[in-house]
Amino acid sequence: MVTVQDYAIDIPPTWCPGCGDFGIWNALKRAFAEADIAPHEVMMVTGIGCGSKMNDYMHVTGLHGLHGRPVPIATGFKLANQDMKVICVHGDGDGYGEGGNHFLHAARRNIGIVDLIENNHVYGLTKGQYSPTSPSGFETKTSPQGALEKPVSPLALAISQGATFVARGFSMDISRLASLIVEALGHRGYALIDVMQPCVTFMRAMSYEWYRERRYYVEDEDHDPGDRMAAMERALEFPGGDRIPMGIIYRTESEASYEGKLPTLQEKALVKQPLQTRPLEDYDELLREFI
Amino acid sequence: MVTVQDYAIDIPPTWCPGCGDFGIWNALKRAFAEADIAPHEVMMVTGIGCGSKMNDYMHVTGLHGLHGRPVPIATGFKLANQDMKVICVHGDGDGYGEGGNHFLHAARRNIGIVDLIENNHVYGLTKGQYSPTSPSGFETKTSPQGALEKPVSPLALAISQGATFVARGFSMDISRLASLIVEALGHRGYALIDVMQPCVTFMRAMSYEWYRERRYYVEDEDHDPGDRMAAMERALEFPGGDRIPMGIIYRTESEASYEGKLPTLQEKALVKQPLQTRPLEDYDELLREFI
Amino acid sequence: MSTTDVSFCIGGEAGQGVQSSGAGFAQAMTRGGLHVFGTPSYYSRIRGGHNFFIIRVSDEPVYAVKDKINVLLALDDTSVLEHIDDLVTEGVIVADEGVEVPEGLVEGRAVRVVQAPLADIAEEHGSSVMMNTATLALTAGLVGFDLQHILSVIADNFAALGEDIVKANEQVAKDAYALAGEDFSDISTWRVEARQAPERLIIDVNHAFGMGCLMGGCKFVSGYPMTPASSVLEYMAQHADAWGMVVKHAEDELAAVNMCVGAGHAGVRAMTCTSGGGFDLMTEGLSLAGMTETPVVVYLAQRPGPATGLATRTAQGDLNLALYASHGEYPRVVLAPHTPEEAFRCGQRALNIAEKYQCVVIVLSDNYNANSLWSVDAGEFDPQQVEIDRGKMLDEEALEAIDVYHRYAFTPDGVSPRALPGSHPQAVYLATGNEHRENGHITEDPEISAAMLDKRMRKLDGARTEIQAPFTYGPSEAEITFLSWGSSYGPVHEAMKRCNAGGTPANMVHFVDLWPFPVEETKEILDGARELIDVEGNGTAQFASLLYGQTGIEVDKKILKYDGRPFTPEYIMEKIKEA
Amino acid sequence: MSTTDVSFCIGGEAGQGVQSSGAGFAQAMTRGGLHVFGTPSYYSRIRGGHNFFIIRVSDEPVYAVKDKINVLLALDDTSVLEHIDDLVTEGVIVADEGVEVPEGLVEGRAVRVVQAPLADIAEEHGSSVMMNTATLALTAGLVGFDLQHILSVIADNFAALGEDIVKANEQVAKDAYALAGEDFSDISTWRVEARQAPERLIIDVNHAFGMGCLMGGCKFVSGYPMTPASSVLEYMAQHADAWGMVVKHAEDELAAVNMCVGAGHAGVRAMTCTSGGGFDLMTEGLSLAGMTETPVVVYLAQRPGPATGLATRTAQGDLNLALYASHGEYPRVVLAPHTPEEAFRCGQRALNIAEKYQCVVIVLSDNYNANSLWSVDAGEFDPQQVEIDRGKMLDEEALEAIDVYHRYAFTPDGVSPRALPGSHPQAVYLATGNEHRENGHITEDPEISAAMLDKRMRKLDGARTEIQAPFTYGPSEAEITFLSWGSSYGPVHEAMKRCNAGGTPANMVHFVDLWPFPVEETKEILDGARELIDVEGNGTAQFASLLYGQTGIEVDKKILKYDGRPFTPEYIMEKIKEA
Ligand SMILES: Cc1ncc(C[n+]2csc(CCOP(=O)(O)OP(=O)(O)O)c2C)c(N)n1
Ligand SMILES: Cc1ncc(C[n+]2csc(CCOP(=O)(O)OP(=O)(O)O)c2C)c(N)n1
Ligand code: SF4
Ligand code: SF4
Ligand SMILES: [Mg+2]
Ligand SMILES: [Mg+2]
Repeated sequence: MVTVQDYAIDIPPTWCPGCGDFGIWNALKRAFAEADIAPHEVMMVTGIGCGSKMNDYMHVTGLHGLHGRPVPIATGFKLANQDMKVICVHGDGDGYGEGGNHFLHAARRNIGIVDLIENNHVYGLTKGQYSPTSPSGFETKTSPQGALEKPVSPLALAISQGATFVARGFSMDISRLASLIVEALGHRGYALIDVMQPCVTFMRAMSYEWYRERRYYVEDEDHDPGDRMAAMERALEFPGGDRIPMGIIYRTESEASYEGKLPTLQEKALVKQPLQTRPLEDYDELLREFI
Repeated sequence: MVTVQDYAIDIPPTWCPGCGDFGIWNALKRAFAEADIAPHEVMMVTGIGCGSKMNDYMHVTGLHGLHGRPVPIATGFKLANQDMKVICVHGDGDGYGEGGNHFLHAARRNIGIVDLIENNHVYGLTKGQYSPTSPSGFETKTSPQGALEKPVSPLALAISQGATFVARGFSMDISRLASLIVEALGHRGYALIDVMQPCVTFMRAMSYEWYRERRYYVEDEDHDPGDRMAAMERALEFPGGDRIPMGIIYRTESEASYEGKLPTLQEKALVKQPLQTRPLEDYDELLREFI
Repeated sequence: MSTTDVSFCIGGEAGQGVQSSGAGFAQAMTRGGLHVFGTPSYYSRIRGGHNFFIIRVSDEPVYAVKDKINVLLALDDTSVLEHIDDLVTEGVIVADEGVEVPEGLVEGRAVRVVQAPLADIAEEHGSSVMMNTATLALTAGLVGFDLQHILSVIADNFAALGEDIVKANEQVAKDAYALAGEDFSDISTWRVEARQAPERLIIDVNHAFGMGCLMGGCKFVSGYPMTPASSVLEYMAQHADAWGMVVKHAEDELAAVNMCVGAGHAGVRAMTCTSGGGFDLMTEGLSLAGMTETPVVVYLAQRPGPATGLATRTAQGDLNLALYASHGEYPRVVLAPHTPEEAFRCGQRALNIAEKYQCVVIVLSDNYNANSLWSVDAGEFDPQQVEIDRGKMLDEEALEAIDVYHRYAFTPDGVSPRALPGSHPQAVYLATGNEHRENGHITEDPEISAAMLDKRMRKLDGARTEIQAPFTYGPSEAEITFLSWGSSYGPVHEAMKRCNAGGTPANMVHFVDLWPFPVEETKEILDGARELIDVEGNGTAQFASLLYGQTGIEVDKKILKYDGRPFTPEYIMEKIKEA
Repeated sequence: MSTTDVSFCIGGEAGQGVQSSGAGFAQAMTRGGLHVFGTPSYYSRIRGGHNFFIIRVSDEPVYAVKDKINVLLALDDTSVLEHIDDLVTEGVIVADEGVEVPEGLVEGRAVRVVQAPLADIAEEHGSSVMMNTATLALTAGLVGFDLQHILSVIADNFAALGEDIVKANEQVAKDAYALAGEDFSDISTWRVEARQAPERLIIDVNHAFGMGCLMGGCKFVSGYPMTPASSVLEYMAQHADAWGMVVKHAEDELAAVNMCVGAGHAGVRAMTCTSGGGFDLMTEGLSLAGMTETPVVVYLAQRPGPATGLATRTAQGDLNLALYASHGEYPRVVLAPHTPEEAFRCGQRALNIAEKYQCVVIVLSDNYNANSLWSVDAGEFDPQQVEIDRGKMLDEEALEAIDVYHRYAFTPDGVSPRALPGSHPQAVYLATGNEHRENGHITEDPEISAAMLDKRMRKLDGARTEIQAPFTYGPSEAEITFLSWGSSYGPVHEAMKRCNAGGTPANMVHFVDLWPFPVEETKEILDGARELIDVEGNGTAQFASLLYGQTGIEVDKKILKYDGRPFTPEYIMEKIKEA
C-alpha cells in the first residue's frame, strides 16, 4: 500500500504561510495514496508559477517545464508512456493564459491526463498582476484601474469543447479535493479540475472565508453530471454569479481517450516497444515506395 | 457613397475555381459598400492561409500578418486607431488552431474587431491536412486513419467566454453574409462570424450541396439572440449534429468594448494624440517619483 | 562529359499536375537505369500561377539542373512563353494541339515543335486530365525511351485509384507513344535509352530524412504543417501505424515541440519538423530540452524569410537561427545534409547524437532539398547498416545496484546516465527548466549553477567526436576552392566540374556538419587554398561569418543568392567571371 | 579614494520587506546628498529564502557594490550567519535583540554588535512590521546620518497607507535613532553625513528606460509579466491614464509582440518588454515587424537561461539571441544601456531609430540592471533635452501631391516614406509578411524579392550613423584594457580604478551600442591596446565572438561569470591575478 509518506521529501515548500497551495499539496499526496499509485507510477508535469513548484516539494516523478506548456509536455509524455498516470499541476495564468490554446485542444482531444489548475485568480510568482481569471475591476500593478476583461470561464470552455470530465475543487476541502483527484485519475481521457486556491499575498479579496461562503457541491444539489446542458448551466454560474459550484460538474465515460484510439498503442506503451518495431527484412518495403 | 468598385484591384484571386473564398470576397466588398465604409476607413488584418490572402485581392487597407496572429495584430491596431473599422479575416486553422488562444481572450476582452473565420474545415494552403474544425474521421495526409479529435466548437466557445456577438454565415449566401458583416461592423466589441466555406480541392465531403442541405437561419426559427443559454444550445448543434445554425446566434449591445473602457481613448484615437501628451513642465512630476 | 545529358521541363498551371507528372517521369527514368535529378518550382497557391518541374537525366550521376533545357513539355500556353528561351539549339517543344505555340516566337529559332492531339487521346480512353500521361509518353517516344517504364510507373502510381484508371492511362500512354514513331521520328537530336543499372530510389531529402528517422528508431513525431517541412510530418504520419510510431499533428508549434520534450523525456526517440516561423515558436521549448537534457531532433526546412517571405521558395537564411536560437546557453548539434543518402544517415545520426549527448540536434534543410528528386543507389539506404546507440542508459539492474539515483550527476564528459521515468522506483526524479542540483531539484546556488552549465556544455566535447570533417571534391591542388554547405552542394559541384573542364583547376569543400564546428579539420583542409569562394543562399553570408569566427579564415569572394531560387551552375560560373 | 565609502547590507527573509527597506534607505541617503548604488539579491519565491540588499554610499559616484560591507542590518538570524564573513574589520551588526548573534561567531572577530529592542519600539508605536524602520533609523543614528531624510522618506513612502502609519513609523524612527546617541555612540568607525548636493534621482535601469520611453512619445505598450522585465510593464501601466498611453497586459508574449506590430503599424510608438523565454516566443512577431518595416521596440531583460534558469538572478547570456533571433534576415538595432541615464536616453533613441529606419530595436538589459538603484543627477533626465524624430512620414498634403503612394518604394537609403493607414484615401495599401512589391502586394518575382531584401538591409547604413562609439574610461595608455558591455560596466569600472590605484595602468572600453557594430571606431580605439580583457556574464564569451567576427580583434583574456550573480570588482581583480 502506498502511503502519503512515500511522497515525502525533505524540501520544504517556499509558499507563503497560509497559501492555498499547501492544501493542494496535501490533497495530491492523499489522492495518490488513496489511489495506491507509487511515486514512480505517476508523472507530474508542472508549469511555472508558485503552485507549479509542486513537484519540487514531493518525491514524485516530475517535469517542471515552461510557463504555459505543461499540457503539451504531458501529452507527449502520455503518448510515449501510457502506463503512467500523468497529471498536470499549474496555475491559472499558466493554464488559461499562456497555455490557453493547449487547454482548448486538450479538452477536445480527450488525451488521458489530469489537468489540475491552481486557480488563485492572480499571478503569484511574478508578484501580483491580474490573471485571466481575475474578476473584472481587480486592481493590480498591470491593471491599476482594475482589470477590464471578463474572466475566463474554464469549466464552460471545457464543456463546450467536448471535455469528458470537468470538475472544480477547493484547496481547503482537502479530502473532497483528494477524492476528486482520485476520480480524475481513474477517468479515461482529459480530466479538468479547476481548484479554487486562496493566495493570501496577492489576492486578499478572495480569501478562505470568501470561498467558503460561496462554494457548494453540486452533488448536494441533485445535479446530474451526465447532463451536458445542465453542466453548462452550472459551469456558467461562476465566474459571474455569487455561488461557486464544486465537485464533478460534467462526466462521461463513454468516450475513448486519444491514446486509446491509436493503433500503435493498443498493446503496449510506446516506450516499451522496441525501437525498430519490425524485422529488418521488412524495411525493404520502405525502399520500395521510392523505386 | 462607397461602392463595391471602390474595393476593386487588378490582382485576380488565385483561389481554385469554385472556392468558397470567392463568395466571402464578394460579401466583404458588398458589406463595406452597404455600410458605406471607404477602403481607407477599414483595416483588414489577415493571417496565413488560402483565404487569408483576401486583402491582397482588394483595394483596402490591409495587414497580411502571420499564421495565427491576426487577432492580436488587429487588437493592437484597434487600440492605436479606434476610428477605423478593424476586421480580421482568416482560416479555421489560423483562427482556431494556431491562434486559438487569441480567439479565446479576444472573446472575453470584447475588443472592437470583427473576426471573420473562413471555416473550410481543412488546411487549404498547406495542401489538405486536417484542421481543428475537421470532422472526426476525416482522412488527410496527417490523419491517414481519420482525425481522432472532436472538432472545435467555435460558437460555443465564444459564448462561453462572454463574447457579445456570435454569428455564422455561409459563403454561398452572399447577401445574407454581407448583412451579417454589416451587423458585425456596427457592433460594439468583439464580433465573431464563423463562415462555412467549401474547399473544393481538399474538403470535397463538405460541398456546397452538403452545406445547403444542412444550414438554416436561426432567425427563421424564432430564436432569441439575446438569450445566452438558448444561443448556447444552438451553438452546440454544430459541429456534432446534422443541422447547421446560421445567422446571429448571440448578441448583446449592453456591454462596452475594451477600447471604450480605456480613459486614454475617451476623446481621440491614440494615433491622433500628440506623442507628448502633456506640457513639458509636467514631466518633472515623473522625476519627482524617484527623488 | 557524359554522352547522355538531357533536361526536360514540364510546365503548367498550379492544379494541372505538374508535380505528379514530373515525379512520375523522374521515376520512370530512374527505373530505366538513368541517373536523374529533378527539381520543381512552385507558387504559393493551390491553383493558377506557373509551375514547372525540371528533370535532368544522364548516364553519370547528376546533382543539379542546368539553366538550359532540351525538351519542354508544355501543358499550357504560358509554359511555352516562359520557357522557350531556355531551350538549347534543336530543343523540342511537346504540347497538345490546343496549346498555343505562337509562330512569331518559334520563327528564327532552332526549335522543333511537336504538337499532337494529346487531349483527344486522353479523352478517348479516359478524361482530359490524362493529357499529362499522353505528354510524358509522347516525349518518351521522341527520345526513344522504353515505354515499359512509363507503363510500370502508371501501374504503380494509379493503382490506388482503381484498375480502370490504370487501364485508361496505359492506353493513353501507348497511343501517344506510338505517335512518336509514326509522325515525329527523328525529331529529337537526343536519345535517352533505358539501360541496366543497379536498383535506384528516386527520392528527395525530406523523405530520405524521414526514412532515416524511421529506421533509426524514431517513435514519436509531433509537428505542425509548414512548407517545406510538411512532407516529413506526412510521411511519418502515413507510416505511423504500420511501423509502431505515434505521429501527432498538433495545434501549433509550441505544442509540437513541447510534446517532443515530453516524449523524449519519457524515453522514446522524438522528432519534430518545421520551417523558420514555426521554428521561432519552438525556440523556447528547445531551451527546455537543453536545460532538462532531453534528446530532441528538429528538422528545420528553410525557406526565404523573414515572416512568411516566399513560402514555396528556397533559401539558406536560417543558419544563424539554428546556431544561436533560444535564450541562454546550451549544447546543440547542427547538421545540414546535402543529398538524400546523407539525409537518410543524418536521421539516424541525429537520433543517436540526441540520445548519446542528451541534447538538441537540429537538421537544417531547405525547400530546394525538400522537393528535389535524386536517383540514389538502393544500397545507400541499407537497413542492415543502421546503428542505434542510445548512450548511457540505466536499466533495472543498474538501478538496483546504485544507492540513490541522480539524474543530473556531474560526470567527466557531462553526460549523466539516464534512467527512464517510471522504469523503476529508483527512477523517481524531477526534471526542471530551472537550474537544479544533481538530483534534479531546483537550486539557486551559484557554484552549482555554474557547474551545471559547465557540465551541460562539456557534452559538446563528446558531440565533437561525432562531427564529420567537411567533404572535399575535386583535385587537391586548385586555383579556386569553393565553400558550400547544405543544399548548394549540387550546383557548386557542377560548377566545379565545369571550371575544371574549362581549364581552371577548382575544388570544393562542402560542410554537412556545422556545429560543433570542425575547426581543426577545416583549417587543415583549407591550408594552402588559393582563392576561397563562398557560395550560399542568403544575403549576409552567414556561413562565411561562422567560418571566420571559428577559424579566422576569410573567404576571398562570396557568391550569394537570395531571390528564393536555388543556385544553378550557370549562375555560379557567371558570378566567378564577374570578379 | 573617497573619504566616505560605506556599504550597508540589509538581510532578511523573502516577505520581510528587504526590498522596500533597501530602496527606502537608498532614497534617504540620496536625499542626504550622497552618491548611492544599491543592489538586491532575491530568491525566486514569494516567502522565505534569504534575500538581501546592499547599499553603498560615497561622496563620489559609485557604480558597483564591493564584496565587503561595513554595516549589516540583520532582520533575521540567517542574515547574521550569511553575512558576518562579509564584514570589514570594525564592521557593525545592527539587529533587534531577538535576533540570534552567536557568541562563537563573533568571538575573535573585529566585529561590533549593536542589538537593541527594535521590535519592542516598533510594537510600542505601531506593529512589529515596523522593525525595519527601527533598524534603518538606528543605523542612520550610528553613522551620524541626519534623521530628517529618513523621516521624509517615511512621510512620502507610507503616505498611501494613511497618516496613522506615517506617524507611527516616524515615532519608531525617532526612538530608534535616539538609541544610537544614547547607547551606542562611537560604535561606528564610519560617519555618513548628509550634505548639500544637486538634486538626484534614485532609480534603476528599468524605470529609467520606462521614463525615457514615456517622455520619448511611447504611446502603446503590450507585454506579459516576466522577471526581470515586469517593472517596465508595470511602470508604463501605472502611468498610462495620466500620460496618454495604452498599456496592455496580454494573454501571452505572442499576443504582446503582435499587438505592438499592429499598433506600430497604425502609427503609434510601440514597445514591449520581456525576458529570454518570452523573447523566444516573440521572435516570429519580430520577423513580421522586420518584413513589414514596422517600428517596434523590445526591451529584453536578461536572466540566466536556458528555460526558466535562475528566474530572479542575472546574466548576459542573450546577446547572440538579440543579434540573430528570428528566421530570415532583417535589419535590427541592438542597444545595451549600462546606467539609468543611458537607459533613459536609450528609450528615446530606440523609439526614434525604430521609426526613422522602420525597424526593430532591441534594448538589452538584465536583472542586475533592472534592480540596481543608482543616484543620478536630475539634470540627466531633462525633459527639455528629449528629441523626437519620426523619420520620413507623409502627411495629407504630401499625399495629395503624389500620384500613387507606394508604401515600399525603393529608395537610395532603403527607407520608404510612411503614410499611416487611415490617414488619407491615398494611404490605402497592403502590408504583408510575404515578400512584396513596392505597392505592398505579394510577389514571388525573383528580382523584386532580392531587391527588397537589399532595400531593407540598406537601412542599416542609416542606422549605423546613429550608433555611438564605445565609451572609453581611464588613461589613454594602459597595460590592461578592459572590454565590457551592458551591465558589467559598474564592476569593471571599479576594477579599473583599483588597477590604476594599485599601480597597474588600466583603461576600459565599454559598449552600449552593439548592432550595427561600430567597427571602425572600435578598431581605432583598440589600436595599440596591450592586453585586452573581456568581461561578460555568460559562459561562451558572446561579445568576444562578436568583436572578433566584426573586427578580427582577439581578446587576450576572458573573465566570464555565469552563476547568476553580478560581477563584483573583487571577482574581476582576483581573476586578473589568476592569469
Ligand atoms: C514565457 C514566460 N512568460 C512569462 C514568465 C513569467 N512568469 C512566471 S510565473 C508567471 C505567472 C504565474 O501565474 P500563475 O500561472 O497563475 O501561477 P501562480 O504563481 O499564481 O501559482 C509568469 C508570468 C515565464 N516564466 N515564461
Ligand atoms: C507559424 C506557422 N506555422 C505554419 C505555417 C504554415 N501554414 C500556412 S497556411 C496554414 C494553414 C492554413 O489553414 P487555414 O488557416 O484553415 O486556412 P486555409 O488555407 O484553409 O484558408 C499553415 C499551417 C505558417 N505559415 N506559419
Ligand atoms: S504569492 Fe500567493 S500563490 Fe504564491 S506562495 Fe504566496 S500565497 Fe501562495
Ligand atoms: S485549396 Fe480549398 S480553400 Fe484553398 S483556394 Fe483551393 S478551394 Fe479554396
Ligand atoms: Mg495564479
Ligand atoms: Mg481552413
